[in-house]
Parts: sequence; structure tokens; C-alpha cells
Amino acid sequence: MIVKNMKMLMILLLGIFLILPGNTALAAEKPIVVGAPLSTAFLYGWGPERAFTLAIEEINAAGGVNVGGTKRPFKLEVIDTRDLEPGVPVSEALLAVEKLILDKKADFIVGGPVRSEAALAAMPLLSKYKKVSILTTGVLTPKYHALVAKEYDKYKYCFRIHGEAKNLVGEMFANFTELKEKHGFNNLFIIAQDVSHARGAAKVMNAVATKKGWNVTGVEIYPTGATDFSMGLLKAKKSKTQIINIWMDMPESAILLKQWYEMKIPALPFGSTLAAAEQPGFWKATDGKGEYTLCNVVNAGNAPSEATPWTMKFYNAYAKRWGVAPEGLGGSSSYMAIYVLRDAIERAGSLDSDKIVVELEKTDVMGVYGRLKFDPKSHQVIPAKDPETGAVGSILQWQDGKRVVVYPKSIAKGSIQLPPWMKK
Amino acid sequence: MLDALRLQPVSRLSFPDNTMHILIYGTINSVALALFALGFAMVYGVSRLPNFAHGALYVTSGFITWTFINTLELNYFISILLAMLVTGIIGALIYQFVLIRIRGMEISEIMATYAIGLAILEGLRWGGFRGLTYTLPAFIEGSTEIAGVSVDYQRLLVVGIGAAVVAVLWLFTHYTRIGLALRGMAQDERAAMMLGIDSDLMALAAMGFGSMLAALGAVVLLPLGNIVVEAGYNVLILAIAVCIVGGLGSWIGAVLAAFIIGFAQILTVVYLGAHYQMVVALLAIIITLILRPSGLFGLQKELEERV
Amino acid sequence: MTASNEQRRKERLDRGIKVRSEGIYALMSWRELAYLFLPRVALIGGLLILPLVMPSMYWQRVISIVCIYALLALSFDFLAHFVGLVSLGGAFFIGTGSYIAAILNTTFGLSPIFTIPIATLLGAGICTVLLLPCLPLRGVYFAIVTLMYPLLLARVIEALDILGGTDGILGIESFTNRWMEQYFIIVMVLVLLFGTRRLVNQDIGLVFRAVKDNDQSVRASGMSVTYYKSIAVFIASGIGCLAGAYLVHLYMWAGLSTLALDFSILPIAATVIGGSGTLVGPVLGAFILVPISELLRAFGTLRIVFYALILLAFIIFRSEGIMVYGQRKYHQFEKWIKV
Amino acid sequence: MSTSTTPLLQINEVTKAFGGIHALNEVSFDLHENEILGIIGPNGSGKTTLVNCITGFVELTGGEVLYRGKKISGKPPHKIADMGITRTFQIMRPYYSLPAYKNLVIPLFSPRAKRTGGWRGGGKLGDRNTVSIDILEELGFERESFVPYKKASNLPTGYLKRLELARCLALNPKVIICDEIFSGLSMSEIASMVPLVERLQMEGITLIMIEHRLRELFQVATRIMVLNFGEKLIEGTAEEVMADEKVKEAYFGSEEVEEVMAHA
Repeated sequence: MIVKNMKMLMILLLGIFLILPGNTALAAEKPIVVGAPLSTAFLYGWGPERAFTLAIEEINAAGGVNVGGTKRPFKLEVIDTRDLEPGVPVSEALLAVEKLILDKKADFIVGGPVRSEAALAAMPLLSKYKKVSILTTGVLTPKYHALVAKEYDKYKYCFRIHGEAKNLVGEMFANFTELKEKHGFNNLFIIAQDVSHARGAAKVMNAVATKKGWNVTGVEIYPTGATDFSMGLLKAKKSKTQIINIWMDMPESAILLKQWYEMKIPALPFGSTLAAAEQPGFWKATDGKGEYTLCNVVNAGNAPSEATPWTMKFYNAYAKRWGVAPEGLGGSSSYMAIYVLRDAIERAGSLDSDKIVVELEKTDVMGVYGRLKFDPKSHQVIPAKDPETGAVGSILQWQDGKRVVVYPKSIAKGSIQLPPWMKK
Repeated sequence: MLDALRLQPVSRLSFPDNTMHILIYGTINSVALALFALGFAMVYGVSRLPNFAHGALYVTSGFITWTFINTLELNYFISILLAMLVTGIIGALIYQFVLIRIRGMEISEIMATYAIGLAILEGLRWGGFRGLTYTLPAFIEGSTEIAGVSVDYQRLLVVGIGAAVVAVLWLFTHYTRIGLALRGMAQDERAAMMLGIDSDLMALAAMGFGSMLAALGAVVLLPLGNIVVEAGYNVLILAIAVCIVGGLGSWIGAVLAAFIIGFAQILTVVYLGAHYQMVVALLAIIITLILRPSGLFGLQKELEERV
Repeated sequence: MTASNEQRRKERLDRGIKVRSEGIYALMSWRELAYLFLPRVALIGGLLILPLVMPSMYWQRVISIVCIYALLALSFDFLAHFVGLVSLGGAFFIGTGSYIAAILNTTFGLSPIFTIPIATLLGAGICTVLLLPCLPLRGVYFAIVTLMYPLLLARVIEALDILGGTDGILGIESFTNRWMEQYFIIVMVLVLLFGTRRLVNQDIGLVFRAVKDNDQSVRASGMSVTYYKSIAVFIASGIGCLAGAYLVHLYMWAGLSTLALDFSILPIAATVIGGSGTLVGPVLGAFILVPISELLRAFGTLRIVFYALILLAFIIFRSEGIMVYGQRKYHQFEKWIKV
Repeated sequence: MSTSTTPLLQINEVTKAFGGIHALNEVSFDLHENEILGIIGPNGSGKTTLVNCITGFVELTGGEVLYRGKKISGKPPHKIADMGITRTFQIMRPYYSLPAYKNLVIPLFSPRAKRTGGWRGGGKLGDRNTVSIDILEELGFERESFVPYKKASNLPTGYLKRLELARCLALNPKVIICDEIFSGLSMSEIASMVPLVERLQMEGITLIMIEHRLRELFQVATRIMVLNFGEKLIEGTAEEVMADEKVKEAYFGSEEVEEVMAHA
């Protein structure tokens, strides 16, 4: 009996070897291959994947990309990097990027590894193979575009089309000043996840707040995977803070928000990249306990607003195509990355990386979340408060079951509400 | 006892007194750890099988309850019982078709159970249980104030159910036939076999009950947050931590070790800083293993675990 | 018309040189020489040709990753089967090796040719010193302590935000030319593989086996068991740190996820599939497991489920591993005889 | 039998308690150069515990062990063995996975063997395999036969006992403590072991023999000590011990005593 099993196992192995994946399908015109190494099992992975597919289908339907006269369609190649999973080495993600470049012959890399650590690690790889890459999701660390600025000629192929930690701090602080005038808030308590971009942002926020005269009543850093936040919330409550600034993208943030609601902490939870709180399903999941949570979804378009005529067009197209509204960080920025890429290719008239880099630096497109322009030195999208001048972020608040955009003023559809137990 | 607990550290907190808080949330944290670890301790205690699929069973039972409630619209209480039953059956099946063939080979057991855990977790993720919108409703809404510390009912319920589980487990293992057989197997497998206890059947029962305990832990603790596949890995590490500190094989040790680690974590959060929380748990394991490998209450087999 | 229910038994007869005696035999003909050395030559030749045969550069990169896991599997099998220390802490060796190589390269500016040997020796020293307190432990206890070491190191680096915190260390030099990068690791795998096989049969190797077999009687023979265990751990962690240092220069980056659980678990799976105790088995196991997980990449998240089920199938049906099964098949032929 | 001024080994009031139970209760005796001390006593009288205490496998609860006047009771077992005090195990502990002659390579690898050149090495240790085969041959393993090359796991008990002894010899020992080396052997095997022990004594090695087979022990031992319930009953020559009332009542009772006396 054992011998038979052995043969059966061998056949199984051979079978797998034979279906070595090779790209056989030859479209009419040679397609431009766009590689997307994403952690598809996570929100920040499958959201962008859907946005890329939507954008590519729209472009191909409109006839594809005019590369020096010939019309060539885009072709999307998504590979699961699993880099948001704990316990998975980054070499898995880098191997996925290399498979896209070497095996699938990708001309461009978009979306990029989702975890900051993996994205930073992929930079030298991209410069080695001279592949233009546009980061659209997950990576918030300011170190990314700082590196591009520092070693321009080595990392010039790396672009980032969505906001990073420093912009988020700026946007959030604008809201704090507004709250200060309206409700006289002056106390701030910061809770951050023990991840480098969150800790970095917490430090910056702490410095900016104290400089502007705010009283920072405490900073609490929780390790990834912590399941009890009672202590931090108690400290916040006892330090009579009015705002709790949360920098956390781990799923356990839902526990934090539920505990905040049950402990009736008289402070406004104001978070950035709160993955749990960005999804439309968050309301039903916490059966209402997520009321009044504010979260920064980095770019407009991930929540309903009229930043530009294109925002709602994208919002509805996404909802129609996938049956659910854009779910959070990465949706609108991925969609725009494809269009920005098409625009650059058509201007450059070829797929040569160096020409494309020059064209991308000249990008000026009125996109889903404002006018998209790249800083020529650091290849980071230029942020702004008004959609006319640059890329606009958006902060939404959960108000009785719906995500209402409250910032920036130019595209706001509502104002910040306070929980009942806070109103004196 | 209270004063012994209040160390005299340089407290960054300027608040006069949070011992009540430490006490309440320390207990809740410890009961949660105990619920994580009991299933693992029972399976290892009886059949010396390190069940590395424990975390996967914990998460699966969460998703099964969720599907019963949302897709089949069953009553919440019935779906909990059904979920525990189904998880117990899964645990038993794992033993019957996989572990029974490789019992005794230490490395293969660890590898096999880890592979099953991996397959279940990644299978769930592939099956669409992704994202953060899967949650279980709490049994009771609302929260109260105890001695100035606001605690929600669900957490108090956790403590209640935890205590009940420990009590039932104690009664079960001391007064029912199967319970006694399980304890016999735990102490000495060969002697138990000589008395006519079928070791495979008992191991099967242990695996079944262990999985049910994991499911019970999940159903009680998951409503506090949301059901996420990553929880499987964290739960496994914490369960191993508690079982080792308490002494592999003795589930009473696991309960007491859960309290030790639970309070240690809360104290580090208060006095050292929250981000050292995980470091403390891991440090507890390593130090216990080096000083007293068989744990605080484990069977002290001198030569067996130290040279 | 023999009755169908007569008993049949499988009889195994030695083949080739094994017929003469247990271990000592004289080679008398080319055929016997070939019988002995063919498998070894096939292994060495196969490994050396592999990169040239690979269809694309990507698959060559996969070969380097496979060699890293092969080194880890080799160090696990050496420790588990020949010294009796089941260590689930492969990631601890890789992590230490990578971080040391990264620091040497970024702060001291040493080129890979220097950082790798230094990282190997220094890393091995550090790992041995850190593992010293748990050497007296045995069996499951040692396994679980070593499982916790990399997790603790990762959490400490994360909490203290040292060594580049969760971002890791960037901007590390890679190898100058591609072929040197590729063949360096393959040659190291071969050298270390045959090195450990020879070491195990040397006198010191016998002492290791004695420590595994019966450490009380080793103590009675006037030798400190912890001393010899620490030598064995030094050798095994050296191999692990070498793999870690190479990984850093391969991907020009070192960070928290060099301490990931996969580096601990996959080598053990390779050992279980390859055949524990044969040292060559785990290397073959790695050469089977890692390419499979790459091939299955097309299936997305389902890939891990397949990979886990294949591993499970091997554990249940072929628990002794391919190499042991292969050796038995090679040295003996079986035929059914009537009882 | 020269008895130099300080005895080779002094055991002063050695006590060992396992959580309240006294396995050894203030046992004291001296061991002189080149003598064979027989230790007898009913099962559970603390004989093996005494061996473990002397060789450091178990920590003492009280008392001390002196070797040539120096205290050795706190030292780890491998240090004590390194000084030349070796022991065999009551339950034999060969390396089952290794062939017989390779079993001896391990003790020959020890620092003491390197220093003293192993048994009859005279300071310089030759190739370990040849030295181990010489030792085995001396202990009755026929050189040409395949016995030294067989795996330890399929050697008969007699050969395993000799392997234990060989392991001690490989360290060129000063003292060998034999823990029931005659038990479990057939009459012919015991007959061949007795001359072996006598030859070791002539080579200048001091022996402590713990035995239940009194007839062979009395042929070989120069002095006998009786242990009972962890206490030393009496110490002296074979005749004195036999004649003593307490010993008879505590240990012998059976008619075996008369029969042994007839022969002694």
C-alpha cells in the first residue's frame, strides 16, 4: 500500500511541475504588462487590486494606450506577496516583485509591496532592474520619499501617489485647531501602534502639538497584536484629554474603539489609517459602537465627496463594478496611478524607464482627489488642502451609519459631531 | 495581598491610585489567557500531543458561529453550542485521521499539527473570510462602574464564564468516568492502559474536548473585538506561553500561570509602558523554562528535562 | 491453482557492495566504484548545473532562496539527529547573521567578502552564548525555548526601536557579479553538506552522537555535556548565520522579518520530507518544498493550503522521508516470497 | 598492600535526603590505595545513592567526600571522573547506536585520556580505534572476531558489562566503582570476570564493588562494608562481617549465610 502512495505522490508532483506558468496568451497587440505585488488577503491589498482592474478595463475599453502611434492594451498581473501576514519573511515579497519583473516581464510595478518594510526593501531591487514603480497603498513612512530625494539617481524610478505620514499629521492638526476654536479643546492623548511609521507620526504630532501650545497629556505605544487597551484609555480619561489621536492599522483597533465606546471616554477618537474603521461594513460590525470615530483615509475618493467631478464618477463606477463602495486607503490612489501612467507613456511615446521618469515628473492631471503633481526631487505626490492646487486628503466621521467627509473644508459634506457624553 | 501587588516604581502616572484598575483588568486579562490555554493544556496533558492547530481551531469556531448567525439566521445561543460541537468534531477528526498514525514521533507531531493549522487558517482566508467586518455580537450590551473603574458587562461575563469553565472542568475530571480516565492517562499512559483505558479513545476525547474548549474561549472572547485570521497565530503563542509557565501537562498549572502572566502584562503596561507587554510574555516563558523546565506545577521529572 | 490466501512476505536482499559486509568493503571493479560514487557525483553535478539550466533569472533567484533554506535544514537536521537538540529557532540564527552582516556593511563599510565570514563566526558566537542557559534542557522544552528566541528578539528590536526598528537597515551592498552570487551559495551548500557528513563520522561526531544517545554516560566518562553541546550549537548556528548573512547581501536589506516564523518552520518541513538523519535528505527536501511553493504562487492564497497538505501527506504516508526510502531502494531490492 | 598515610578516598558523614526520606544517613568510611572494598546491603539500602554521591551525580545534603585530602563533593561529575574516579552503571548505559569499539572512542576523547594516554598508553594517545580495540581485547573481546564491530544494541549482557568496565579503563582510572557488575550474568561469565577484577587490582587500581553475589565478592574483596536503610552497620574483613549478629538478622536471615560460611 505504501508503494502505491509513493507513486501517487510522485504523479502529483510531476503534474504541478508541468504546468510551469508561461505567458502564452498573445493578444492582438503586445500588451503593456503592469505588475502589482499586493498582499491580496488584506483590505489594503484587494482594495487596490479592484481599483487597478477597474482603471485598466476602462482604459482598454477606450482603445488602450497610444505608444508612439500604436495602440497597446494594459495587462494586469497581480501576485500575492503575503507581506502583511506576521511571520512571513520579506524575501517572499521581494521574490514576488522579481517574479513580476523577470518571469512575467512586467514593464511597470504599481501598488508596490504593501508593508513599509517590504516597500523600502524593494527600492534597491527596482533600481537594479530599472523598473518604474508607483506606490499606491499601505506605505506611509516618510523615509520612502526621503530616500528618493537623498539618492536621486539610484532611486529615481520610485514614485508614491498617495499621502504619507507627515501630510496626515498636517491635515489632522488643521482639524485640531478648528476643534480648539469651536469647542475650546486643548488636551491631546496619542495612542500609536509599535510600527515605525506610526511611531514616527506620533513623535511628529507630539512635537507639533506642544509647539502650537496644545497640552499633550500622554503617549501610549501598543505592540502589534495587543488585545487589551483598557489601561491606555484609562490614562487618557484620567488625564482629561479631549482628543485621542490613534495611529493604528492592525485589526485589533476595533477592540480599542469598542472599549472606548463602552468605557464612555469623554474624548474624540481621531485616527489615521484605522483599517478597521474605514470599511463600509465597520458600522454593522460594531453594531453602532463605532459612532463618532474619525479616520483619515489619506486620499479623497475613498469616501463619498465632491473633491473633483471625477471623484463621484470613480466612486459610483467602483460601487457598480464591485458591488461595494471604495473601502479605504489605496482605492482612489491606485485608480489614478494607472491613468497617470497612461498619460506619461503617451507623452513619452515609449516604454523606456528613464523617459517615463522624466514624463512622470511633469505630470499634471486633475484626478479623483485633486490636481496630481509629483515633487520632481522626491517623487512624492504634492499634497494640498484645495483640490485645485494638489492631492487632497480626506477625513471622514461615522455619523449614524454613514461615512461623512468632514475635512478638507472645500469638499466637506458635514461637520464634526461630538458624542453625547462629551457635550457639557 | 493588595499591597504586595502595588510595587513602588517610579510611576509615570500622576494619579493617586489605580490598583482597582489593575485588579479588575488584570483578572479579565488572566481569565482570557486561561481560556486560550485550557484546550491546549488538556490535549497535551492527556496524550502528550502539542496541538499546534489550537489557534486555527479557535479562529475557525469564531467563523463557524458567524456563519450560523448570519447565513443560517439561527438563534445566537444555539449557534454557539453548534459551533462548539462542530469544532470538537473537527478536533476529533484531526486526531483520528492524522495524529493517530504519527503518535510518538515528536517532530512529526509538531509539524503535522502546524501544517493542519496553516491549511485551515489559509483556507479560511482563501474562502473569503477576509477583512475586518466579521464580528460576533456581545451577549449583553452596556457597561457599569465598579469602584470607579468602568467595565463592560461582556468582560464581566468573560470572568464569570471563565470561572465556570474551571469549576466544570474540575468537577468533570474528578467525578465523571471519562474525566477520571483522562486524568489517569495524563499521569501515566502505560498504567492507564493496563487498567483497560483505551489510550487512543481517550486521546480522541481529549482532542475533542480540547477543541471544544478552544471554541468556548473563542465564542466568549471574540465579541470583544473582531474575528481575524491572524488571531490564530497570536492565540497559539499565548497558549504555549501559559502552558509552559504552568507546567506542560497540568491544566491547573495553566490556570494559575494565566493569572501570573495576565497580571505581569497589566503591570508592565502600567509601569513600564505598553509596548513592552509582548516582551514580558515571551521573557516569562524563557526564564521559566531555564529555571524550572517542567513549569511551576508540572510533574517534576528531574532527569527527564534537565541533564 | 494455489490457494489465494497463502501468506506472502516481502524479502529484502542487499545489492551491490553492501552484500559483502556491514560497513567495510574493498572496491574491485569500475561498476562497484560507480555504484558507490554515482549518487554523490549526481548530487554535486546536479547542483552545479542547476543555475545554468534554469529558464529565467527569476528561477536562479529561487535557487539561491532554496539554498538558504537548505542550509537551515542541514543545521536543523545536524542538531536534531546527531546531537539530540531539536531546535525550532532557525529564524534566530538567520536573524543574528543578517543583522551582524548589515551592521558590518553599513557602519564599517566592509564588502560582502569580509562581512559574511565575520558575521558567520560572530553570529555563531552570540547565538551559542545566548542559548547557553537552555542547553541542559531536553526534548520538547528545548524546542519550545528556541521557538521563542526569535520572537523575543523581534519584539525587543521593535520595542527599543534599535537596529532600524521595524523599517530595518537599508542600502546594503550586493554581490558584484551575478554568477559569483549564485555559485557562492551553491558551493557553500555542497561544502557544508559533505563537511557535516564527514564531521559526524569523526571522533568529535561520535561524541555528539553519544551525547544524544546517553548523556549520563558521557558525563561519567569525564566530559562536560554542556561543553560539547555548545560546540555543536556553535557549528549549527554558524551555518544558519552564514545563510542569514548571504540573504542580506542578496536582497540588500535586513529587518525584523529575517526573524520570521517561516525560517524556523520550513527547514523542519524540508527535513521531515527529505528524511531526518541523512543530512542530504533535508537538502533535497528544501529543493522540493521551496520550488513547489513558488510554482503554486499562481494560485494566490490557496498556495499555502496546497503546500501544507503536501507536507501533511509526506508526514503521514512517507514519515521516514524520501532519502531514507531512496537509500533503502538503492541498496536493496525487494521481492515477494511465499511463506 | 601499602596503606599510605592519607587514605585515597575519605567519605565523612555523607547524608542524602530526597525530600524527607533519608537515603543515606551519615555514612563514613575510608578507601585505601589498591584495595577492593565490597559494599553489600539489602535492596534500597542506599548503595547506588552512595555511588551517585561519590561521583557527583547527585548533590549531598550533608557531609563531604575527600579525594587525597581534597574536597570533591561539590564538583560536577565530569570533573570528578577527570580526576580518575570512574564508575559503571547498575543499568548499563552503552551507546546503543554505535559499534562496540566506537563506544570506547568517546571516553578516549576525554581530556583525562588525552593527558594520560588512555589505558597502558603511557602518556601518548595513539589512534583511538586501535587503542579501543586493545582495551576490548584485554577485557575478553576476541580481536579477530566480528564482536568488537557489532552494534552495542545486539551485544549480549556479558559483553555489555565488560564494555562498561572498558569505558572506565579508557580513562586510565585511579578508582573504579563497580555497581553490581556480576548481576545478570551466567555462571561461566562471572567465572571469567573474577580474574579480570584481580588483574585490575594488580595493575594498581582501587575498586569499590557493590554486589549481591557474595561468594564471588568474598573471593575478591579485601574489606566488606554493610549498608542497611542508609546507615553503615559494620565494616571489616569478610569473616568479621559474617559473624556479626546485627548483619545476620538485618540482611541474611536465610540459610545462605551458613552455606557461604562453609566455603569462605
